[in-house]
Amino acid sequence: MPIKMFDGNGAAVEAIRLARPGVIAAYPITPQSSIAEKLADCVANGSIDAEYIRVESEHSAMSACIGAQLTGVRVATATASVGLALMHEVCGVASGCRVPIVMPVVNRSLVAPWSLWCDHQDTMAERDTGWLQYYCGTVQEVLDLMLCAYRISEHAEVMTPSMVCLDGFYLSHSMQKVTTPTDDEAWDFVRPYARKNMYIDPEDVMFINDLCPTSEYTEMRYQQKIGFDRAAEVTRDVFQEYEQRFGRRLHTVEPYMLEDAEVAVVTIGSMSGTAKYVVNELRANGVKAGALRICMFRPFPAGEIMETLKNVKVIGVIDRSAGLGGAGAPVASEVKSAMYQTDAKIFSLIGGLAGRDISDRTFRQIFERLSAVSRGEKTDIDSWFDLKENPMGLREVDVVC
Amino acid sequence: MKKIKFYGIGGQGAVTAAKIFSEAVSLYQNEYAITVPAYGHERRGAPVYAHIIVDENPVLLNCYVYEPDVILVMDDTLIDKDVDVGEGCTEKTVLVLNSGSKEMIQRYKDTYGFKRVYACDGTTVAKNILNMNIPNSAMLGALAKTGIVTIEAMERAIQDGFGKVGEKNVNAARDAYERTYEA
Amino acid sequence: MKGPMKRRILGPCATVFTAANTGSWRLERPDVDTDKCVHCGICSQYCPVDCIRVNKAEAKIEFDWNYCKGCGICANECPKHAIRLIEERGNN
Amino acid sequence: MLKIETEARGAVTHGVSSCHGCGIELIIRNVLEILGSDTVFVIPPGCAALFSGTGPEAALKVAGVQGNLENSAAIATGIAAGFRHQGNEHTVVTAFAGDGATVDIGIQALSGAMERNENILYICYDNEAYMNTGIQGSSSTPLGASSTTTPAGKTVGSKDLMRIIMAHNVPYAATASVANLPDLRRKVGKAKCVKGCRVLHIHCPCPTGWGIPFAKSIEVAREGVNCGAWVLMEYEDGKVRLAPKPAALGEADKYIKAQKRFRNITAGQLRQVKKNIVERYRYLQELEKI
Repeated sequence: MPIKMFDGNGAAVEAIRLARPGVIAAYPITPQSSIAEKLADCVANGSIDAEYIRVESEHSAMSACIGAQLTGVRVATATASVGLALMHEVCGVASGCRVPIVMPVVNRSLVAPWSLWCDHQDTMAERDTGWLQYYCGTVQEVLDLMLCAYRISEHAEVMTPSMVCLDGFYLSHSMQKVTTPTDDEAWDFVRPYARKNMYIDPEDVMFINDLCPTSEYTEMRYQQKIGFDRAAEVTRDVFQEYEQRFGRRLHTVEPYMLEDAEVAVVTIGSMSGTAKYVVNELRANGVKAGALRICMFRPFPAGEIMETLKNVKVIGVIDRSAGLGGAGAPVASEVKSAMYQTDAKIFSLIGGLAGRDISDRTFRQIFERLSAVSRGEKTDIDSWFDLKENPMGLREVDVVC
Repeated sequence: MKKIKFYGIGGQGAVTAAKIFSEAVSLYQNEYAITVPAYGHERRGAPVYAHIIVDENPVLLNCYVYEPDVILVMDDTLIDKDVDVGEGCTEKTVLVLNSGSKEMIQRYKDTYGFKRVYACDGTTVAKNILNMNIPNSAMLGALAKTGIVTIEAMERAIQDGFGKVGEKNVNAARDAYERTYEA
Repeated sequence: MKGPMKRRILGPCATVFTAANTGSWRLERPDVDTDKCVHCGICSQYCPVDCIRVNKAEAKIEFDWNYCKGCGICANECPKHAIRLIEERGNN
Repeated sequence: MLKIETEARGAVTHGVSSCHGCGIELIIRNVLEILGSDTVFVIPPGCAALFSGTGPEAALKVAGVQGNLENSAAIATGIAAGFRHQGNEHTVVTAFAGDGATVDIGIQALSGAMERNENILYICYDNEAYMNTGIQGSSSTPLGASSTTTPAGKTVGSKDLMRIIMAHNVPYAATASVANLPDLRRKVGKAKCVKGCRVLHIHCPCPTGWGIPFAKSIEVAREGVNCGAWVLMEYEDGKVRLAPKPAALGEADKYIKAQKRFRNITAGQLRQVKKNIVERYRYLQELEKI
């Protein structure tokens, strides 16, 4: 299998190229722009045989993709941050109409304040829009998860779109070595697109997405819930097949040194490698530390998380989004609810917002605090980490009274 | 594991250089690398950074470089631009500096305490060979002088990365490599 | 040979072409004065529900009372003032 | 796929729950009769959404999708692209949207589609307010007209959609009126045969929203055309043509006074309305000469 250099955006484009979309509608936004650009390049140079629609907004990008895929072709788009927020309304149309679009989302914080850098608030804000969500740990995984997402989303009993989330800059612009399948191998795995549910065809008429009466809406949503239930099983099957074909193991959740761990962190996205690095370090020093990475966030793998974390007494769940007003940030709330029958101490730890680096040093500090709880020296630990002193006083100005 | 940081000014190709360097070690030296560029608004003329971590094994760390083993400075005027290129550096940190000025090189040593400095006037090399003021390929050649990557691996990655103008840039890298000296 | 097969469609879509009985909305109904009517067809052309037919053979105007809402556009548009609205009483 | 439970003469069911005397029914029937079955409809929420169907029940015999209020042009764009990729350039992909979904919230998507010259037919039926949701004012609502969000009468005039369209240099655009169906049908037929982005702007009174008797909706529309409040025109290959031309512009008083929505119009506003009508007509006449 060829080894190539890609940054995360390049890997997403490579996966899209391998899946042979017929229509591409994309709007550039930092840090996704190079996806929109490279897709345009691919169409211009003939490596993708598709109609490229230079849409005027993300809202139109998703709208055009829905229209196009309903005619029976695979589509491609990508977005980030406020672009995803602008798409929000139509994301619900894609999922509700069971249009299995696969979309890379380059994670970037939402405004305000304005920021160009990575956090997960953009996709976390979409967690209940009826899309499957996978969070990549490496550039290799961007390619792998994108390819798998086509199979999972388009499965006849799933028929639910996917967001493949990659951290802005940490993955989108990080050049890494990637093993890729050949075009034929990938095509044999992804398979041609086939319309399996609703479609727009002048010769076989139906009218899609008309007003749904109250007497049917609940059932339509329940259908989606069943799609999610199946997606959890189908994801495992597809990951297994992927491993058999290409030799790379993918995870819905990835436990790391958890068997005998006394303290553990739960991570999501690109920070996860750094967590493992620090776990290795701590293990070398005799600390029983572990880590769990969540890759599949929707459907949420509550059972597996419960199973892998059941022996850990102190757990810090790290969210790269603030979860304002919530009982813990999004990932932490989910983990807590998955673990409600255990007596583990679970802390919601918030940081890494807007590209603030989550370094090895940060993880060392987090593990120290978790260990302190484990030793009984502390009962609670700060929920926001790497916070500046005096955050309320960032702007102190003289005013005329 | 080696941690490297590139400093440059928007338009000099520092981020591209980081990606090419990653490719050189990953594809042509059988190692692994991650690069994390720190972007701001895309502007020519503003300082830019890139963080690179290289290892024989797949790199787990995915964060910035705080204690660099090697730093590459694409433009010696950065010292006057409120950029602390000495941040996190120790006596062991190797500096690769694009400068043709002995005074400037001395200022870098005095200001930040670098003990090992590789210098090369990459800008002049770029002007002579590429006929333009983009010193990134030349400075990648200079970086090879430190031994962190072979010049052969770097040349192959430059050839891939620069496409049609690959050969010219390879020449710039080779020329700069040969001119680079330990100051 | 494949026979007819049931297939489940997930999500919202309309697949049965049908009609509401909008005739039940009628409070008034058009009544044609056959002496004045010249069978020009303008009433039919401007009927929003498309429920008027000009039967030239029998020289009469036919309404589909299942759908006529009694809006009165036919009466208003008739160049010969051959249609008037009369009070609706029961069916037909 | 489509199961015919109740037959209809055309592609539109006879029993649709649009209001008494609503002109949209006429427009949609005539449009589909000209376009034929090789047509796909994109309908946003609004009065026209009654033709999307409800639950399992469809009101049209053509394939379609109900979009959101602002993305009709974008969905149509995607459908056309999907067809084109599969070698189908013959199906007429038609967006059928109201004034709110066009000149207000949908103008961005429409502008994008016009700029890219997407191969779609965009039809705006203009009843000059958000009628379906209870007569809220839109940017098509005329000066002096009351709506539930301009209860005292609108203090500014309406957007000139045709001039916005013309600024995009589309290959074909036209206005039409529900009061002149032969002309409307001719323009739909012309638009059908043009490749690229075609836009039809069709005037259509709302008896409820305008405060006119159901029976008079065609008559009032005709008055609008006669006085120049609604100008019938075509824009083709960069040329403007007023067609069909009224013999002479009538006075707007009759048109305005027939409608209860103008009950709060001031004398000054009425003068302004009449002045605007005359000036816009003269302007269009000048354009026609270019």
